[in-house]
Parts: sequence; C-alpha cells; structure tokens
Amino acid sequence: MMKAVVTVMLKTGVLDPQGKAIGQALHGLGFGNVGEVRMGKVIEFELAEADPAKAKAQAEDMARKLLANTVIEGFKVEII
Amino acid sequence: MMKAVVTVMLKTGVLDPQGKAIGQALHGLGFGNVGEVRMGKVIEFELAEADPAKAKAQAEDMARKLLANTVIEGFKVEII
Amino acid sequence: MAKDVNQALAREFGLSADEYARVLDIMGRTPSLTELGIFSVMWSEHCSYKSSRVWLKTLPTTAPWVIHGPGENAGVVDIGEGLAAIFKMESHNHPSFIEPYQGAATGVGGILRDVFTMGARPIANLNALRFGDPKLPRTKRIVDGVVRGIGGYGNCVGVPTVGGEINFHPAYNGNPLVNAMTVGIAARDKIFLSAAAGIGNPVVYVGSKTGRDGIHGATMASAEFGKDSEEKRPTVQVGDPFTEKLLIEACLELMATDAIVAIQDMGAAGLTSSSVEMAGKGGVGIELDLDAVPQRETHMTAYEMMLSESQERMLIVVKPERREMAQAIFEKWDLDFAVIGHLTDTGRIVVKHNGTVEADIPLDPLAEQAPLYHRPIAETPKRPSLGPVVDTAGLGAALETLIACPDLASRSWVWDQYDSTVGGQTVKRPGASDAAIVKLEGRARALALTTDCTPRYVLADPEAGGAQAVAEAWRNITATGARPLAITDNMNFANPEKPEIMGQFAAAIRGMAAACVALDFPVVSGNVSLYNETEGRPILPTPAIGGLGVLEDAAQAVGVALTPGLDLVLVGSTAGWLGQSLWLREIAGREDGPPPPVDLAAERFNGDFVRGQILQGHVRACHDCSDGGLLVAIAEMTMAGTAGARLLPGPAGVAPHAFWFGEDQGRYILAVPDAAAVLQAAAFAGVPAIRLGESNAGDLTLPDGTTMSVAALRSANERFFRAWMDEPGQA
Amino acid sequence: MKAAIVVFPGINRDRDMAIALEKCSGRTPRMVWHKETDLEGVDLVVIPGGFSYGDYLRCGAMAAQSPVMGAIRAHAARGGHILGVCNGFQILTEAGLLPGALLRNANLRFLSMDCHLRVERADTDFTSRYQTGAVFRSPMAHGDGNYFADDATLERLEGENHVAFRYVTLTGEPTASANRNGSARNIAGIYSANLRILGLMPHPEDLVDPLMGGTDGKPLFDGISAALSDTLAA
Ligand SMILES: Nc1ncnc2c1ncn2[C@@H]1O[C@H](COP(=O)(O)OP(=O)(O)O)[C@@H](O)[C@H]1O
Ligand SMILES: [Mg+2]
Repeated sequence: MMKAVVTVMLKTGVLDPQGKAIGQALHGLGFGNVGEVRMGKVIEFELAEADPAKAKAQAEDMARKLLANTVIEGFKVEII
Repeated sequence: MMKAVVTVMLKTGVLDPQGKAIGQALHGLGFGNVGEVRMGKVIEFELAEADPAKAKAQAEDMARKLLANTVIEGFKVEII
Repeated sequence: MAKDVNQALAREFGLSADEYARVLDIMGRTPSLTELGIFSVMWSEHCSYKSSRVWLKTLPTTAPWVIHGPGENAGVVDIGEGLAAIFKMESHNHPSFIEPYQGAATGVGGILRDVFTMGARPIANLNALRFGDPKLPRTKRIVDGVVRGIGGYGNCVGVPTVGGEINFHPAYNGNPLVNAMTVGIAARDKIFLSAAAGIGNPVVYVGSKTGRDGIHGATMASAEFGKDSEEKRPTVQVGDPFTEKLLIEACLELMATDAIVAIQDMGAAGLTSSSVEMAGKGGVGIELDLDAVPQRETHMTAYEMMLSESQERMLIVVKPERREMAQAIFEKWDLDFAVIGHLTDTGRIVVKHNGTVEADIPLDPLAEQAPLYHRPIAETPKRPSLGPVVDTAGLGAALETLIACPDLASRSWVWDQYDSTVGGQTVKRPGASDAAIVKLEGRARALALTTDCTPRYVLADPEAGGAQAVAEAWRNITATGARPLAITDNMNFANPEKPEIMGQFAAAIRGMAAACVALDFPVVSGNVSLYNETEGRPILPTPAIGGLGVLEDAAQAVGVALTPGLDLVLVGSTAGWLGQSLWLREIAGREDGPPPPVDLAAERFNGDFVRGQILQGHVRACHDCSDGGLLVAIAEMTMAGTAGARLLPGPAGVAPHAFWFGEDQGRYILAVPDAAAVLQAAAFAGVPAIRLGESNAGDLTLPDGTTMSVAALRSANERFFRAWMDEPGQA
Repeated sequence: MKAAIVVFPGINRDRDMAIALEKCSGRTPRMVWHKETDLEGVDLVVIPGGFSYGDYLRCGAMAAQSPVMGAIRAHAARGGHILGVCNGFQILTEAGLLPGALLRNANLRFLSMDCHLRVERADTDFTSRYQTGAVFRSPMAHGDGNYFADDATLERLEGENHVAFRYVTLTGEPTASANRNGSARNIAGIYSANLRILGLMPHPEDLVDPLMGGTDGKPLFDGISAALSDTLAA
C-alpha cells in the first residue's frame, strides 16, 4: 500500500485569479511581505501497489488522463 | 526570500465530495487499485523573510486567519 | 464511548430533569446511550416543537385547495390542471453562523429533500436572509459565505433561485438568519407520504454514506449560542449538491413506478427521526440493522449512526417485489442502496448493531409523551404614538439616502450569483416583479413566489407585524396578477423560556392567523427556529413568510419595470404613517413609534381590485408600496424600467414627507395607459385611488420640482453591495 | 434534423435545451445517457449545460472521460455537428475537441445575468440566421467561463476566423466591462477547424420564448435546424 500525492498547479503564464485574490487579502491582513501567490490542488490517495516506481508511473498516468488539464496545468507526483 | 507552501485539506471525518467523485472516476478509468481519495488546496508564495522559523510562524498565522477554514480544514506549512 | 447514562448526561444532551424522569418512566429502566440519544433528539425543540406546538395549532391550515397542510414533509396545494405545488421553508441559522458557506448550502439541500421526498420536481428556490450590522467585518464574511453557499448548492442541483429578501440589523450580529424555501410540482394524485405500512416490508436506505457528521445538530439548533459556540464547530456538515442532483433524479425515476410505500428524507437527527416518524405515523414497528448502513467511516457506533446528520440520504419503504428494480435505479445513478431493516408489528423501534440490541423503545410514548410546554407569556407593551416629525431633509435628498441604504439597496449583487434561469421557465427573474414568476413546463400556467417579513414592525408590535408579513406576501403575489393560495412560514425567535420572547411568538401567530383568515391564505407548512440569541442578545422576532400564488396564463403577469407614456395610479389610502418607517430610521435617526396598522378588510379589497385590473389587461406595471413608502416604490419602478416620471403634489392635509415616505399598508402603484378608466373602476368598487403623475422618457421629477436622473438613482441604488463586497479596502 | 442531447450525471440544462430544440426544429431530440455508445443517425449532438460530476476537480474533466465520448469523437471524425453549451463547452475543451480551457471567472464569483454577444461570422451552419456583427442578448450562468488559450492558439483562432461569439456592449464594443468573466479577447464561443463544432458559454436556449423575455437565442437553433434538415421545417 502506497500513498500518492499529486499536486496540480496552473502553468506559469496562465493567470491565477484565485492566487491573486489571496495575495491581496493577505496584504490586507497586514502580511506585507508576501510576494506572488499561486494556488493549486492537491489530490491524495492510497494505491494498492507495492513497487514505488510502478505506483509513481500509475499516478502520473492518472494525472495526465484526469487529474490535470495539461493545456493549463502542470503536475508533480510524490509517493510516500 | 523564502518560499512557503501551505497545504489545506479537509479534516478527517469531514465529507469530501470532490475526493469521492475523483475516486469513482479513477475507478471508471480502470485504476481499480485506488483507495480513498481526498482533495485539498495548495497555496504557494514567496515571503520576504530571512529566518525560516519566523517565515513558518507567519505562514501558519496566514493559514489560520485566511487560507484554511479551520472549522472543517486542517493545514500544513512547509518552508523551502 | 463508555459513558454512564444518568441525569447529568441527559442534561448534556439537552433533556431537563423532568424530561429524563419521563424517559425512565417510559423505558422502565436506565436507557442505553443510543436510546438516550434517540429521546434527546426526538424531544429537542427542533423535532418536537415543544415550546411552539400549542401556538402553531391555532394557525388556519385549510382551504378547498389545500391537499396536505402542516404535518407532512412539505405543504401541498392544488394549482389546477391536475397538478399540485409542494413547498416549504426551513432555517439553517446556527450552522450558517458557524460556517456560512456550508451552513447555507446544506440548508438549501435539506429543504430540497423535504420537497422532492413528496414526489415533486423542485422548480424554484427562494431565500430569506437576515444579517448583522454591515460595518462589522464578520457580517461581510457571513454574507459572502451565505450567498456563495446558496448559489453553490442551488446552481449545481439546477433549481433556479428566483427570489428572497435580505435585511440588516445589529440584532443579528451574532445570529444571522438563513431561511431557504423550495417549491416543487407533482401530479395531484401522485403525492408521496411518509407513513410506513406493510408488516415485513423492507426499509431501504439510499443516497450518500453515513459519517460522523453533525451529531447532535438537532439539539444544537435548539440551544442558545454562548461563548463556547466555537467549540461546537466540528458538527458542521459539508454539502454535496452533485449527489443531491443524482438523488433527485433517482427518486423521481423510482416515483414514476409503483414501488414506494412511504418515503422520508433524513433531515435533522437523520436516521432516528426518519425511522421513528415513518413508523410512528404508520402505526407500525420498525427494526433496523445498522450493520447494513452504508458507512463512510470505520468503527461507527450505533449511537453515532442513529444521530448522524450526514446529508443527501433518504429512507424508503418499498414493496418487497419491487426491491430489485428500485436497487437498479439507484445503482444506475451511482448511489448507495441498502436494505437496513423491515417493518414489524411490535410498535417499537429496535436497533441492532454487531449482533446486540442497542435500542428498543416503544414508539407511541416516544411521540405522545413528548414534552409540550405552555410557556409563560409577557405581552409586548404597545409603543406610544410618534407625534409630529418634522422634515429637515427634503424629498430628493431623503430619496437618495433611502435607496442607497443597506435595507433598500439593489440586491442584484446577490441574485447575480444565483442561477435564476435554469429550467427555462423563469418568466420574471429577481428584481423584475414583486413575486417571482415561474411557468410550469409545457403549460401556460405559472406560479408566483415571494418571501416577506418586516422584523422591525414585529419587534414594535408582534401582532401587527405578524399580520403585516402575511399581508405583504399576499400583496406581492397580487401585484403580479396571480391569485395567492397559501403560505409556508419560518418562525425565527429568541429564547422561548423568556416570557417576553414567548409573548412575541404568541402575538405574531395571532396576527398571522388573522391575516391568513382574512386573506384566505392558509399556512400549509413551516418551521420554527428558537433560541436565536447570542450571549443573551435576542434577534428581532422574524416570522418569515413564503407565499405561493397561481396565474392561469403566465403571459398575464406584470412586473415592476416602468415604460414611458403611462399614468401612475396609487391604489389604497395614505395617512402618512411614519412610525417604524425606514424614513424615520435613516433620515430622522429614530427607530420608534408603532408600526403601520394593517386593515385586513381594506387589504383584501384593494388587492382584489388590483388583481382584477391586471387580469383585465389594464395594467402595464405594478409595484406594492412597502419599505420606504411611495416615493421609493416609484423610484424602484423607474430604475427597473426604461422611464422617468413626473409626480403631482400629494393631497393637502398630509405633510409631503409623510405622504411620500410613510409606510401605510395595502397600497399599490399601477402604471396604466388610461388613468381615468382605472380611477372610475376604483370609484365604482369603492377602492381609494388617486393619480400620482405620469411616466416619461426622461428624469424623475418630484412634486417639489427636484429633478433626479434615473441613471444616477440606479448607480446610487447599486452601490452598497458592490462597494462593500467587491472593492478592496472595505471592512 | 435528428438531434441528440447527451446527459451526464449532474447536467441540468438538458430540459431547457430539449425545449429549445423542439421549438425550433419541430422534432423531439433524443436524450442519450452518458453510458450509451451509439450515436448512429444523429445529425447534431448537443452537450448541454449544468454541473456534470458536480464540476468537482475541474469543470467537464470527468465527463470528458465518459463512455459516450468515444461515440462523440467518432461523430466529430465523420464531420458531424456538435454544439456544447456552458458545461458542454467545458467538456469539449477537456476532451480536446475544441482548443483552450475555461478557467475560474476573473472575479471569482458565479455570474448569472444577461450578456450581449457579437456574431463574428454568419456563414456557418449555426449562425446563418444572424448577420455578421449582429449583437444579441443571452442569459449566462457559470462560475468557470474565463476562456484561456495560449497566444499561438489565440492567433490561430483569430487568423482562421474560428471565434464564434464575443462578449460586447449593447452597441457591439468588446470592452473589458462587457467581458465579465475575463475571457481572452472577449471570446464567448469558438468553432472547430471544420466549423461543425461550436462551443459557447452563454445560454441562448434560455431565450427562445417572448415569455421568458425575448427570442434572441432562437436564430441559433432555427439556423442549425434548417442547415441540418432534409425537409426544411421552417
Ligand atoms: N436573498 C435573495 N435572493 C434572491 N433574490 C432576492 C433576495 N433578496 C431579495 N431578492 C429579490 O430582490 C427583489 C426585491 O426584494 P424586496 O426588497 O424584499 O422586495 P419587496 O419589498 O417588494 O418584497 C425581489 O425580486 C426579491 O425576490
Ligand atoms: Mg418581498
């Protein structure tokens, strides 16, 4: 049993209005030292698979097929 | 300059409709070995702060005040 | 969870010493934890109406067109052509304070289930909202979350949100009100009820899995908020509108067959209240095997499963020979389906888990010996009359101030976030008419829907305020041309154990009942939300009314938008009543005096006249006069339309500010091509009516000569919400 | 014209679409459950609006993986006509049948209101009943309608004249304030290269009846019905 964590972020160059709004709100709360903010998604799941390399390949396959839209998003897979 | 990564997930026990639907979709795509899926948010930003401990404390403060809805969500802060 | 069941624990569960003694008496032994849990939720204020029942019984609930009044999941009225409208309003006040988005969203989900569980396809949602002082950052956060939550759920399930109301007052600072209403349509002879029948019939659980959500939500909804409300947070539930949409479609598909004996949504107190009520109403026993309950979490106890308030679940008694077919339908929609028990002839609810009996309670005493309180009442003292109030502002400046104030500012920022057109039947969207008009698919017939209540009137005089709320709902429906049929209500009050609060409640009911009788407008469903206080500060008494009317031909509906070239006629009489008016509050800075009296006979007379004029085709636009009075109503008509207006001076003997801003009841403004004909008809009918002026393609010109551009008025009217919510740097 | 409306779980403007199609074509469209895989004999496949799979994860992402998508791709490959509205547009982009993607509205709020659309070309099977440059009103209702494509794709869409509609003012100006969801170049709808697939965010199907406030959306459905009917029903 492995745990996969897939992090999906908008590609640089794709405007991220949520990140921007969070940045503004943080400034409004007095966190003036915050730079550009980007917001993404993280998808965590258990995988019935013993081999970490295979688990990673599978999770990447899932990311390409469903979890990320590669027109606008990039992704990163971690197996724990 | 530090980079903070705040991961926000629904607390265990709180229904995660998105995770549930993603799990079903992954099964539908033939990834039958996927267990429970949880989906969360990740917020990344630069922080003009030299001391990692201080940066962490600040990011945690931001998470409590804004980034996470602590009624239903928990969070994790990493400083890179 | 090895807790000792004793009086102390019972108190923690919200049962008084007397109530716990009664439990011991019924059981003849110390109850198990699960049993105590069942008693505590069934006897909570929320489920048992123990403080309000004696008063609710006095409301008129019948009319020839009423098919099912209060007592079912929702009210049912005959709307002609073999169809029934099914509707109800329900509160989600406490959850919305704790977690505005999810609280409001699950409120919408819950009321939808009350309606489709009876066989109706939901066709419209409305919401009646009350928030605290807009200057508080917390109010802004709550408004934002509640509006997003209502939209998030309603938009996703695909039921148009077509109307509602919003008020602000500091009395709601720690206790906002979120009342959601759903209206559905069913065939008149295919209404599904909750009374279980057929010994041995399987009891089926469908929908989402059960988790540890909102355990003790029903008792929480029945308790006053204190400082420790933060600690109560984990009881918040997350809504899943996608699953709800599937549940609607699957249930309607099953309802098209003959498989269902009885059906009931799992609302507050989940499996407990649904199984107890179904069996109780049917006079049968029920046995549940919790091992079969679809579970989202591991190691759940019987207590947790019985009290869980996980959303998007239903309980159905099916005919045994239809079980497989029913299962196939729910599986098609990817929903859980499990037989979790059967009906028995024991008259008891028996709950088994892991091979042990966790609860075994006789149903009759659980229902019949539920507490019923005649709580002491203190009548609200009458307010002294206002006396003369001088005008220091002038008409134009007062109008500008009023239309920009939070209570009168345009709500378009809100309804722009609600899908109001999905379904393709919305004839009058929010803002277009006094009641929203939603057509019935494939027919000319339409429903007129509104929610109304003026809490400041109710506070000043609960009886007059209660009557006014019903009358305003009736008036809003009438102003579209529709015939008002029935109402649902949501009685939002503070702590009923305080005599002055119970006095408000009783008087409001008295006023409502009188108005219902006079206007032939019975109550067919409703909800009570008590203990709306935070740290001893009560909310304004708020009996929110949801009204429903019918229009035989949707094409006859009129809205409020004014076009050029029409005469403006005022129907109803104007004494210039400034007590409790918005003018008094916003311009003179006073919240006092008695509220405007409601003359129910005149109300009916004037309204019947106006409806007749509309249905005869004599009226191009119509708007009732309510908050802000006559001049505000006219300004609203110009802002909604494409016209200005020139107004004549009011009658001698009424001061101009009192005439133009007084909130006398029972009045309508009609925009008509021919004032003379309407005035003549009014005179003939004995209805007071005067010509106020005419509409044109230009500005709004007041009788004192002040000229105001409609575009400028509109931007003043639009400003409050957008500046408050969308401009950075606002509180 | 034989039209089919694809129903994914969570779709909610299927009935609106059926009413509009029936009104304009005179024929009741076939409702196709997303698990069906046969679209033989269908002239126009319509993917209506709603919240397929709750819009969870990403709007349209899960629907794009549904069994019926194979048949829809085959229909497209045969040169068949496809109309995707709102969630249908999102699904078509997720499935790669139209370029680009629909991001969260720029103001991060659901937008439900009327908008004005400019018809960029009237020589397609969908828009022949409008004039090029005509402005028509349409309801819209979405949380993720902010059209995005990389610059090269946008240039290609513009260069090949594949932009179908733009958000404009009443007088036809593609201003920033008319573009409430923040779409690239005010784009409200686009065509495939063969002009037979149209995706758009607003809901012309909700404005085909004077009772609902107008008939501005009707020419779209009249046009496509006429183009695809053997016996002209109009
Ligand atoms: N919470 C809301 N949701 C949707 N529409 C709303 C809401 N609040 C107000 N509206 C709409 O705004 C318009 C004006 O409301 P209101 O001022 O209460 O009208 P009136 O005083 O005539 O009853 C109505 O069309 C109403 O349905
Ligand atoms: Mg109202």
